[in-house]
Amino acid sequence: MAEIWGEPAPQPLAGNGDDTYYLNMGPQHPSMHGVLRLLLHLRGEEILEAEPVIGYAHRAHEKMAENRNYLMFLPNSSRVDYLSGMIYNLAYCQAMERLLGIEVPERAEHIRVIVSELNRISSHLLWFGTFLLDLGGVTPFLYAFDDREEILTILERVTGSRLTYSYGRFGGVTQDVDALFVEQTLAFVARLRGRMPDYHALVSDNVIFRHRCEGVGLIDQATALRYGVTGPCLRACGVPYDLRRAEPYGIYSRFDFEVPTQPAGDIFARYLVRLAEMEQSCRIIEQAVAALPAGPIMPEKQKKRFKPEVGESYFAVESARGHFGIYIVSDGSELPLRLKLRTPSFANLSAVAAVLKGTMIADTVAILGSVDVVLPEVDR
Amino acid sequence: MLENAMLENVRVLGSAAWVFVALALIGGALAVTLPNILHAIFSLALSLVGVALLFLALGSPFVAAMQVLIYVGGISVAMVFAVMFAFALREGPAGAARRRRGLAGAAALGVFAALGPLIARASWSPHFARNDWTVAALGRALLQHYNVVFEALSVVLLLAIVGAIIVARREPPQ
Amino acid sequence: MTLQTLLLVALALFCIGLYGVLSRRHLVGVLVGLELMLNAASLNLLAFSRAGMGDAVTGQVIVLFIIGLAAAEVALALSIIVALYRRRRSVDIDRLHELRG
Amino acid sequence: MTLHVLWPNTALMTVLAGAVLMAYVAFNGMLLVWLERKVSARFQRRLGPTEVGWAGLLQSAADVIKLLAKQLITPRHVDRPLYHLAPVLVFVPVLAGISLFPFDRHLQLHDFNIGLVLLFALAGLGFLGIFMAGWGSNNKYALLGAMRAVAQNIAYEIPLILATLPVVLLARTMSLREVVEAQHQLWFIVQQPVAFAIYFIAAVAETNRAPFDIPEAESELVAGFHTEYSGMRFAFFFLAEYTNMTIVCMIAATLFLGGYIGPSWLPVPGWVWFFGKVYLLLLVMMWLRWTFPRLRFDQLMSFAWGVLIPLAIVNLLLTAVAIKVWR
Amino acid sequence: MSVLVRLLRGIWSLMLGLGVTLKNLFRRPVTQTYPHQKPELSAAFRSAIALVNFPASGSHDCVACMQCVNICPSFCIKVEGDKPEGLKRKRATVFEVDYALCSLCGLCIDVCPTNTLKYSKTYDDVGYRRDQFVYDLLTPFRAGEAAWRERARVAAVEAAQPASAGPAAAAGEPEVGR
Repeated sequence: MAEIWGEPAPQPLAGNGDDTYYLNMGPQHPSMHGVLRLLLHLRGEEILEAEPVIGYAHRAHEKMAENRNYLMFLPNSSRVDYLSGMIYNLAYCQAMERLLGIEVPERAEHIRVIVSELNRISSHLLWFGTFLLDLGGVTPFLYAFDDREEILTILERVTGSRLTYSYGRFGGVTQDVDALFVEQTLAFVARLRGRMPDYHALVSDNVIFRHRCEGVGLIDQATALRYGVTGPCLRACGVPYDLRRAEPYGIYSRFDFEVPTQPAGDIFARYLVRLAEMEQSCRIIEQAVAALPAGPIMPEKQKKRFKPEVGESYFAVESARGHFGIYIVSDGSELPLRLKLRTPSFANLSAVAAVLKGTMIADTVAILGSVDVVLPEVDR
Repeated sequence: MLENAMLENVRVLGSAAWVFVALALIGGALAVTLPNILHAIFSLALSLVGVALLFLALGSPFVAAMQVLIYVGGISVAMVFAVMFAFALREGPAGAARRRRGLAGAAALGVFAALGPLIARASWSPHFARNDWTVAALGRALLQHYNVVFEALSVVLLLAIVGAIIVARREPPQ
Repeated sequence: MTLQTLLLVALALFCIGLYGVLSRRHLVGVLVGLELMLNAASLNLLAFSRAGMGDAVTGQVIVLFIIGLAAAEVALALSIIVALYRRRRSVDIDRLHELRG
Repeated sequence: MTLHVLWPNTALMTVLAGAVLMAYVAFNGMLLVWLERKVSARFQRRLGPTEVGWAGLLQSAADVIKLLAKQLITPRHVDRPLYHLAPVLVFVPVLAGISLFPFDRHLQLHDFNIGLVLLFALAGLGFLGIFMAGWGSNNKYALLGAMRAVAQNIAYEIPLILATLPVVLLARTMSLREVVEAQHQLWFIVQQPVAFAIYFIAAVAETNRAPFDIPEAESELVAGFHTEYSGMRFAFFFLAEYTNMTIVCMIAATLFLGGYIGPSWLPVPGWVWFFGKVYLLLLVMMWLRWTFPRLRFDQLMSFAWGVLIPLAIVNLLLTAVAIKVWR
Repeated sequence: MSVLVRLLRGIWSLMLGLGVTLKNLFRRPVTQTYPHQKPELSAAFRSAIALVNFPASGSHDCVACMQCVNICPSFCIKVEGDKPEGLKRKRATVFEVDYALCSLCGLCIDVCPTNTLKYSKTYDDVGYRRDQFVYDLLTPFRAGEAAWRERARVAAVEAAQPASAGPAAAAGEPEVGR
């Protein structure tokens, strides 16, 4: 600490001559969501300044893409954000389909929507649990994981994997779904709806929880827009921006769903938005399941090698955390010239750093948890 | 009194009390000599516990409990609390204080040398084993006989709290 | 242990406290010494009370008053020390002396 | 002429009683750890320990063996005397505290006429140990944890004591046994439900249990003041914590729930009633812990000063007036 | 008064929470006691890749085309092959997977021209060293390799003679499709 800040400190606890001191929170800390390091300048418990230090989970995904052919980047895509790996995986496929001009069969499109929304719910459930864990509530965490387990089981049956699904392929998906999948999915939707009253009684209405959340970690609309905050965090500031509605991709324009927003911009607003989003995802799933057509899951003619024309493509999807964009530049070879990922957590985390000032250590943990950053996604 | 010489040898405490005496004195000695001020405060607490045990042995468990509750649990904790957040912990260079230490030691020894023989030589007229107090008696004394003092003390405490808050409050940044 | 020994013990404690008050440069150190002296006084009072000098309750009552007053004294002293430290960046008696005026 | 010493009569008795108490404290700690795991698991629809012994009953014993076998690590940067002393200093007052209770009508080491005050005085001693641990560890999380612990304990000790005073007024004694004896007709919880509620909440806070587990909030301060401790030293803190829980529940059982008194027509010994009540209260504490999220530090403080203490004072005044009117 | 109402409301909300946990206290635990209770694997379960044993030919059908080696994002597959005498296609002599590196993306299975790669179903492999996870996929086929080669040679010779049956006998129709 001392050497970083250029101050000799023979007694590490003696402070800085005044009654302030620095606390190095992370990269190894129970609530830093991976390996974030927060450099906190504190007076007592009050934060005078907070500086996030990132990069501890940097895996050079973008550089790896430049050294592999287009197909070989597929497994990477679901590892950028391992909590909504399906959405990221399919986003990459869709970006490539746009670049290559491949048509996706109807059935595959519907399957993609269903698994994406399931993945979104599982990501939100995990967030719900870990956020409560940050606030010191352990039991909701396990209830949420119990529900999430159902999703993982459903997805495992179809994709063979529980977290990092390499389920998408350029033009479709690898495995077809069956009647049991449909049955299980609908059963899960019903189960989740049945669990919601419990969650509300245990968490949303809890007076302690409310006190920890309401009016804390305020990100106002202007700040959010300036930092490029997206996803539930932006919608919690009253901006109804959801890529599924704003720039519909895939077949999302066919579904009837709402974009939940909250005006307050505090932790509780973000919490409510995510809970409402789970319900909306359930609605989308029901509609997609009802409209699931028969047919192939991959195009008739499958190519083995992909060589896009010289050009570029940008494709953005609404991930569980916000606006996830993939920008691909092709020089006509089998390898992308450049592949850039626009990850929502990075922008969201930047905004967090701006609002941490003046809060307390306990709030820091709550705010960070409420924003739902996935550090490997920030570092990429 | 006639039997002075005899009475002086009457024991007020059992020999087990020497342990408490040792605790009080060693703790005290450490409290004034340890260079680290936090160590000094913890030694003070040790000494206070020793004194409290002496109180207990002297047949005043209520006072002993209060000593532990307020002195050890309150005052020394407050000292530690203040030191932890605000102060440069170690004292200045040791050499600078040597002369002062010498003088202080001389003064303390002088006082002891002056008063010790007096105590040793003075004749007391103790008549012992009066164990006729209860907590109720103590409370009655506090609230009836010493009522004014008691109330004054509570006012002093209140003023001390208010004063402490005013003095120690951080000036709002301008 | 006789009353006399107990009084000597209290005197020893008092002198230790006195030494602390005089030798310490750290303001809190001075406070520590003061507390020791107060305790020596309390010990004396209880010893006398025990020995039947005055009634059994008075000595205890006065010790209770001492404890209460010590609490007030320490609270004020500490707050003053904190304030001094904030202003002067020091708790060294000598330096505070030099800085006077 | 020796003045009577307030300990058990002979040295042998003292040693024996101490050994029995030590054994009870250790056994109780192990039992509570097992219970906590099992209960939390069932609240969360898990199984908890199942492997060692029947229903995992020996799991705690296995853990003790593990902790005993662990290397005692002393980090290089710690303040050694404080670091080593702290676990003992936290543990001793707790051990002394548990020796004061009347477990049954004739099962008490010594009935002090100010037993209640002694209990609170001993609780005050524990702060210093926590402070020593926090400072001695030379770790900012530990220091923050110690700060929080002491501030919280001082703040909640006030409502804790204020909530016990109405009982003292009603029973007209501070001796724990006489308080129990005063409850033969009616447990004081019936007369003093508000005091009991305040006492229990403050007691949960005193023992640093969720939702008041701010000093060791693992998501904020890693482990608070015992972050740097491992092995048997950590076990001492752990044991002290669980024994502390037991003590506050014992106080609650003694003051409000009639201690060893149960329905007289049942042929059940008093100590069974006593421990039954204590462990029931402990279960409630576990239930609270596994249901609620944690408060924030300033909210915790304002809850103590803004809600509990005024409520306790009003309750005390009303009780005093009521006693004056009816007696 | 509003303070009191808020206090009571807060207490009531806490009671509701306690009710939820109490309800769950009496419900059946959902834990799978893993070593005693083995998980049911789905048909799609992905573990380390393995070679399909085609019943028709009694062996795998890796032709050492190197497509899986080239597509593997983790570069964890090592294949070598030779050309058995009398046969047109190559035949794998080395097929190793470093499972510690594998990301289970399934691209190798996608590209395999003879569909001789599949996922295995072992989920509980453990080891103390990384090199313990370098799997030799040819191990189960070593014993039958000489016999297979002999059969294939005979079949090829027969195929060369116009009167005999088709060449399919040697290769065998893959029957483990995906």
